[in-house]
Amino acid sequence: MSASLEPTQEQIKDQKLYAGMGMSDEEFAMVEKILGRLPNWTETGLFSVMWSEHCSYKNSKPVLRKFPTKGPQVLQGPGEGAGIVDIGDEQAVVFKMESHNHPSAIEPYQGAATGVGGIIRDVFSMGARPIAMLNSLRFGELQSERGKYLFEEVVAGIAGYGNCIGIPTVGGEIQFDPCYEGNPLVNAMCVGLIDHKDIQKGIAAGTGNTVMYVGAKTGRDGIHGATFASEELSEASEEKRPAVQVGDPFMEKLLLEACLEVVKSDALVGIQDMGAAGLTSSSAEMASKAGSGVEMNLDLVPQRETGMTAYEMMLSESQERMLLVVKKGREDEIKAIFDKYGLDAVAIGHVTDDKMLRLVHKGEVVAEVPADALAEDAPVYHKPSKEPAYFAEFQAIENSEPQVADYKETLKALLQAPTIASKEWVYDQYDYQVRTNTVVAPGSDAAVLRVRGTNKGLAMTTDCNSRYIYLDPETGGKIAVAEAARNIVASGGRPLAITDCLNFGNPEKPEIFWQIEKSADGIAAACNALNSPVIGGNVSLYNERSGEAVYPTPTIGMVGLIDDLTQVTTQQVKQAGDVVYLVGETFTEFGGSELQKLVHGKIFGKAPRIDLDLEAQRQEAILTAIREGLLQSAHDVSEGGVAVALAEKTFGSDGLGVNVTLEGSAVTALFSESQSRFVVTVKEENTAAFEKIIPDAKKIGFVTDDANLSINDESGNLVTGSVEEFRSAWKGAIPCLVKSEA
Amino acid sequence: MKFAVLVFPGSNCDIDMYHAIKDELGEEVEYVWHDATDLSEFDGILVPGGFSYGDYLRCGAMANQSNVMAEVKKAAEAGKPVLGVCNGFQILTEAGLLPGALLRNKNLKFMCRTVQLKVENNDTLFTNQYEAGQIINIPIAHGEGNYFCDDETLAKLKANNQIVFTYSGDNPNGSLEDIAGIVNERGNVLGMMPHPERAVDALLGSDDGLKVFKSIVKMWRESHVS
Amino acid sequence: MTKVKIYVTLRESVLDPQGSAVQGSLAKMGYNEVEDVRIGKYLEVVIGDTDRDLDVLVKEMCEKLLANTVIEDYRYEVEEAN
Amino acid sequence: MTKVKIYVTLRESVLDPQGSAVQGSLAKMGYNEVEDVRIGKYLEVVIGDTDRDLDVLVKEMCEKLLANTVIEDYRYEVEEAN
Ligand SMILES: Nc1ncnc2c1ncn2[C@@H]1O[C@H](COP(=O)(O)OP(=O)(O)O)[C@@H](O)[C@H]1O
Ligand SMILES: [Mg+2]
Repeated sequence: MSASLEPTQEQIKDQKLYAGMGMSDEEFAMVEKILGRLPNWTETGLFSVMWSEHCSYKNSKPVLRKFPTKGPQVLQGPGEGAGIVDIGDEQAVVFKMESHNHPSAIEPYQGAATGVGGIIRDVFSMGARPIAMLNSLRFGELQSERGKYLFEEVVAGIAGYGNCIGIPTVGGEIQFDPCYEGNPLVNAMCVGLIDHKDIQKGIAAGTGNTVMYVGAKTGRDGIHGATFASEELSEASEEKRPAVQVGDPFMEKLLLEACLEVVKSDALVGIQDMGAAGLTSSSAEMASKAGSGVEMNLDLVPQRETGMTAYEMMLSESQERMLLVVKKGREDEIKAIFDKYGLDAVAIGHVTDDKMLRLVHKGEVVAEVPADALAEDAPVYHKPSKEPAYFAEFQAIENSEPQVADYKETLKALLQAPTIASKEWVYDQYDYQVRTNTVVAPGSDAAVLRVRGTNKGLAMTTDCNSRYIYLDPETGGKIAVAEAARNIVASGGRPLAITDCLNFGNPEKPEIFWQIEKSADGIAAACNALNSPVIGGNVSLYNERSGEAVYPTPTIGMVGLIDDLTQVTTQQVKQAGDVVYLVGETFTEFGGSELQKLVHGKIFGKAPRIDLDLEAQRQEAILTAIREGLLQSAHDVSEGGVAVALAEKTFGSDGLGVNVTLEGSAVTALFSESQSRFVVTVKEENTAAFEKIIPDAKKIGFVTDDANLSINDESGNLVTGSVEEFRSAWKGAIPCLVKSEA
Repeated sequence: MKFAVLVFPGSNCDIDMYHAIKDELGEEVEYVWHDATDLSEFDGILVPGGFSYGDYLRCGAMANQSNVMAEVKKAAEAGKPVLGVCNGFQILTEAGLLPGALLRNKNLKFMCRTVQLKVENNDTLFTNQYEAGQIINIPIAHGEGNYFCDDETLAKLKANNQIVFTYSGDNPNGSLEDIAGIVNERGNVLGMMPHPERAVDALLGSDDGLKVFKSIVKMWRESHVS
Repeated sequence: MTKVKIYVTLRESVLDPQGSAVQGSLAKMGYNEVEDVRIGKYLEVVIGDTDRDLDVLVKEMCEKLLANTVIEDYRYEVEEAN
Repeated sequence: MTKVKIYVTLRESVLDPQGSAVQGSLAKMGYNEVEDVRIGKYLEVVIGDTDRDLDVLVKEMCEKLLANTVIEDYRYEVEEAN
């Protein structure tokens, strides 16, 4: 639509045209009051995207306030492109996770690819060199053609973008459940490394300084993407979806290298990526953070298509673009750097002192609104919250053991459950080694990267068992953080901090809002107990298809520090004769477990209990044992219980097996998903020292050289088979489901 | 010995190559941007992996149009060692410095894993530190590593012992005759899909690739004792 | 036996990173007269004896597999083969 | 302004894994009458005012960049644009 055909201010109000942009009557009235007049079409667009849930967190802010965000290690908490944590030697790690759920539901390859591209920009906009990618994915159970297509294409899109840009994808997690069939979740996490002195901020400071646009040209793609992300999916939403954005990883690689050169220049004042709400959010936020204003001449914006209106340019979410503020008079230095990479770098405006975002197009002022109003003054809603009926019902159900006829076949079936099965089919497509720092590749608890030039390592993981969270959001929230930390600790790292991606259904439904609140309470409690503040994250609400919400899925991304690379520990058993220990108590806990799902086809009851003090104590003890060089291998016990953990420990260890004897009722001993447990192996000569650190660790058996998995109880054998038999079941499950060779 | 690591827009294993030479081999090395017009100061040319020009159109096609490629051809003619790995191999075939072409993997997927290679010819500038027939572990990471050439070319490759590495056991990408790496007729240009520069440190899983670089240095030393 | 030629192209408002990169390379090679490059797919499909209506068949295959209609358009030409 | 349509196809002797895979998928979807699929590229190149001979120009671009004649053939059609 050309500008002259745009509705008038009166039409926008009288015909409530703002509603089509996702704005409520009250919100429109607020805008009118802020401006002291009616907004025009472009201005209405600016407010509607900036006040969308995706950009303003208007529904989730009260919940996010629950999270601890401070700690001596935190250099930058939530609020910038990504959070930053100190790792000593004047170095820091920068990381963040973000969702791209709705775009991926529409166009899985490009949706996932642009999700990866977006989170990478968040990290390098801080001045950091991205060093690793992780992801957290949710799909239906790979039964339908559409479900398989979404899974295959999302993985291909993540691989396509990450491999091309040359950042290793080193880990992640995937769960499969029918609730994600129509609304898959695609969360991508990027981890970067930075020297303290290079830390950048997204600020538009210094009146008269120049605003520069760099990177790809602006097209009509993704207009109103942020608004689209803030609504439920339905057949109708497919109609009004924005033009799909196509990722250009090659362009972003150039942009990344150029920006990392630019941040070394003292001509740079501020830098921010154009993510959701593109030019609007970057300019308004940079001005608002600096307490300044910005004026831009849209005629100067590099454009891919002809005849774009101010509205279209401001709301476009074309990818691979950044906004810079540069000291006046030094634009050419900056331009020269981008020139080297063949990129556009154009001065499109300047910083003002009047705190306004002012847009000029074809010689006319087409929008003039307070930057703070866009970036800061969105209304905050305290949504009503109500405990759903199912919760009390589930809490009333006593824990009991599912019926199991054949332990061995059950173990095999669990190993074939897609959520537990080997994800090699997935990570085989990711270049997890590029830049040659990957010490522990996908396939162990956490991935580990060395910090080149030091003896330090970084352990990283993503985790979230949404079934527990559905059954009991507060307990489940605690478990999600604790599990992430267990994976870090089992790898030899000390948790530093977390990022999160809060994926939920429609917050306007009180039962959903209750899930959000309760799981945030759980996450906050675990962060406090485990000294891992939240340094950033993302909220993705309205994950519903035709009124059915996904399970509450607040995924956790955690990074830990390994002081000395000799302490890196992996889950696989190492040597015959080593003693196998089980650390932690096992209870009859099957609510939300893989076994319950397998046997009953559904989940119900209570989530496993978790005692955060005990959890913290135990993680500290495991870490101490690792640091003293006592553990040959360590693996946390998660989905599928001890039997699955033991089997996983034998996979990938040439010719080794384990022979153990467990206590208590067989089904519980094998498959319960009680929390705060680890299975570790210790050299015979170190057992005394180990038992001093963890006196209540139970010696359950030995690593053998017969390549068999043998699990017994007092009364006899429960499971015996060759490691290969279990391994092939575990490894073949996903290739078999997608019916494509690995 | 002084190495050049070429950097094209979109190269991303340049840093791996650089550190393999500098940290593990202990030789001199510099990055050289694709616009460079003189490589005469370098004794060896390394064309690294990655996604030059995004792998758009055809892997290596646009990189082959860079200024520096004319210099690479000169270096090859002068008998200097030229090593192309992964995307580097693709670029060298596009440049006509090596015969054949690299098609998409037979399963159409990008693949990242460690594979076993057999050293078919250990009498080259690049492999003299290996045993004949030695099996080594080297990572691959590519989507287009399926080596193809016509029958006539293949016969020549065989007759001249130009097939240097083959996949041992599983052939991951469907390449002709399990070919993983070949040299030119003169023997001073090697192209290979697997990444020796990723296998130079046992901490990251394997150091079997280091000997490729050691071989180059040994030959250079021997021909430069004066 | 019939040969069908199918052209799959990116929709107009969809970014074509490949095309732009190729145009950039051509310009560097001195072909400055090249103003735009768009890259799509060209498929040759040979169809044997069939009871189905050819147009229905080809359209179905395009919509279901050969083109991604979220971002791509397609068209085709039928050519009688030997 | 002239629009040139360029078709780049794999030589007949070169195997086309992508084409085979697509044919396999079509067969699985029930399109058993499809006997062969070959996948190539289709480029639309817009050329502005130029002194050079169009055919020479296009051939040069194809030989140098757009096609790899070791494995690919190309052909093109010139279409006058507005
Ligand atoms: N989407 C993915 N991308 C990369 N690696 C993955 C992905 N999903 C799982 N993995 C890897 O597979 C291994 C097992 O994953 P998971 O079962 O989630 O481990 P855990 O239960 O210890 O968290 C891990 O090394 C993990 O990083
Ligand atoms: Mg684990």
